[in-house]
Amino acid sequence: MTKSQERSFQVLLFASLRDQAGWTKQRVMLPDQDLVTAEDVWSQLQLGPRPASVQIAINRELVSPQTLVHAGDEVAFLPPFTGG
Amino acid sequence: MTKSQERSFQVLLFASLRDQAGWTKQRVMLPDQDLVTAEDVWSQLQLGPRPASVQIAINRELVSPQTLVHAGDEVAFLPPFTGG
Amino acid sequence: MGVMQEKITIQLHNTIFDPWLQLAAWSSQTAAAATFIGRVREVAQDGRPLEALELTHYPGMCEEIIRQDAQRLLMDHDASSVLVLHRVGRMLPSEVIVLVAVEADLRGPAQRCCTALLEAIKHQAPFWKREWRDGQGTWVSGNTPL
Amino acid sequence: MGVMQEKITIQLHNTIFDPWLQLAAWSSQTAAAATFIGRVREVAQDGRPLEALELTHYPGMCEEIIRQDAQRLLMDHDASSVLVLHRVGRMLPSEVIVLVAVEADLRGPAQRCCTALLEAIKHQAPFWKREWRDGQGTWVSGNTPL
Repeated sequence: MTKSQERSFQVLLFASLRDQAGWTKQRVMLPDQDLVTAEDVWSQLQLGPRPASVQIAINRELVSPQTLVHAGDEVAFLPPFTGG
Repeated sequence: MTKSQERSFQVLLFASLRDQAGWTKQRVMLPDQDLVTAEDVWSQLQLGPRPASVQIAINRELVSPQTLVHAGDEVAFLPPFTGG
Repeated sequence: MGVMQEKITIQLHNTIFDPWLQLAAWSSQTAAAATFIGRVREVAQDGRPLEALELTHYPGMCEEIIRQDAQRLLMDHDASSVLVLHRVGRMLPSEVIVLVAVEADLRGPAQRCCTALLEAIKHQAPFWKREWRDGQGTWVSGNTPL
Repeated sequence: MGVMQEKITIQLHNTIFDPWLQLAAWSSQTAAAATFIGRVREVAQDGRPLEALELTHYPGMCEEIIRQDAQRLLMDHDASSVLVLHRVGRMLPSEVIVLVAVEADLRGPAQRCCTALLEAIKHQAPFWKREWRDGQGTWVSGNTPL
């Protein structure tokens, strides 16, 4: 594992958020000292305030916005589901 | 139509009632003057008191025991249903 | 497709039928379809192995009661079409006794109408089951619990 | 028959499938089976004709969420087996999007588990629909009413 992979995590967007942001997947560096929450990650994406309906998953499990993000995590922002 | 058909009706039994009575279908004469109810028909079959669970149909529609029977009717006694 | 689907189809079969072939032939392009299929159990109501199940019905009245129930429930639930296939006569364990299918524009109406129609058939249609074992027939006294 | 049926089968398909053939291959001799089949509507949510429906999902998470829901609901309702087939990708009107089937020893558990699992898939599984018309895609904002 390279140094950058050790200190980075993946961000995924889906559906309308992809259109809004113009991308699907992004690798983001963790800051050296600070703790980073899922909500912090959203803020850095500069997509405006997070709609209450947008849920967050870390490593494919739904989490609260205050959950800490660790190196190697997969952080996903999920618009309301419309399957079935 | 013969005279006997004019003044008679049909009685049908189903399921356990057939076993109990030993027959399936019977043609019964209406008395000349008296009014006859579905309950009267049951009494004449001599199968004991009618269990509350045995329903009565005249001409294939459920009726109350007090419903009058007319010449040409089809009177059926129906144990509890167990289909489906 | 091509042929207009009848709103209500009710058939009593005295021989075995394949439920999935019947459904494939009946189904339309409607958005929601709920179906229920009931089969003969391997055991009798007393828990002992069952050899065969015999189903007696009141011809004419039986189909008419189911048709009335289907008509009423289709309207009550705003569903668009109903299929009911019911076996009569002698059946072996695992054979299909009853098939109920309902199509509707929405899932709730399809599911609720299907459930309600199955209960109506069980409680209002003049069918009687007899369980057979060792050449002995026993009339079934009530429906299985819901 | 012959082959032991898996308790829980979940498959995402990116091409069209025949729901009745899938059910025929999956179904066992269990006494009760409830199924639901949902198809793409002819019209979009705004009532205008729909050209195509596109379904995006979160691979891995989607299957896992459905599996967890199926496992929990199977236990809650005392059902014996579950089949979920769900389309992803581009679909045309009348194509099957979702198939949910549940087998149980009794009709109530089969029906209730099937209904509950469909709702769980609609509300908890990461799928997103986009409606296409005149080369324009519009993300669907919510589920159809129950």
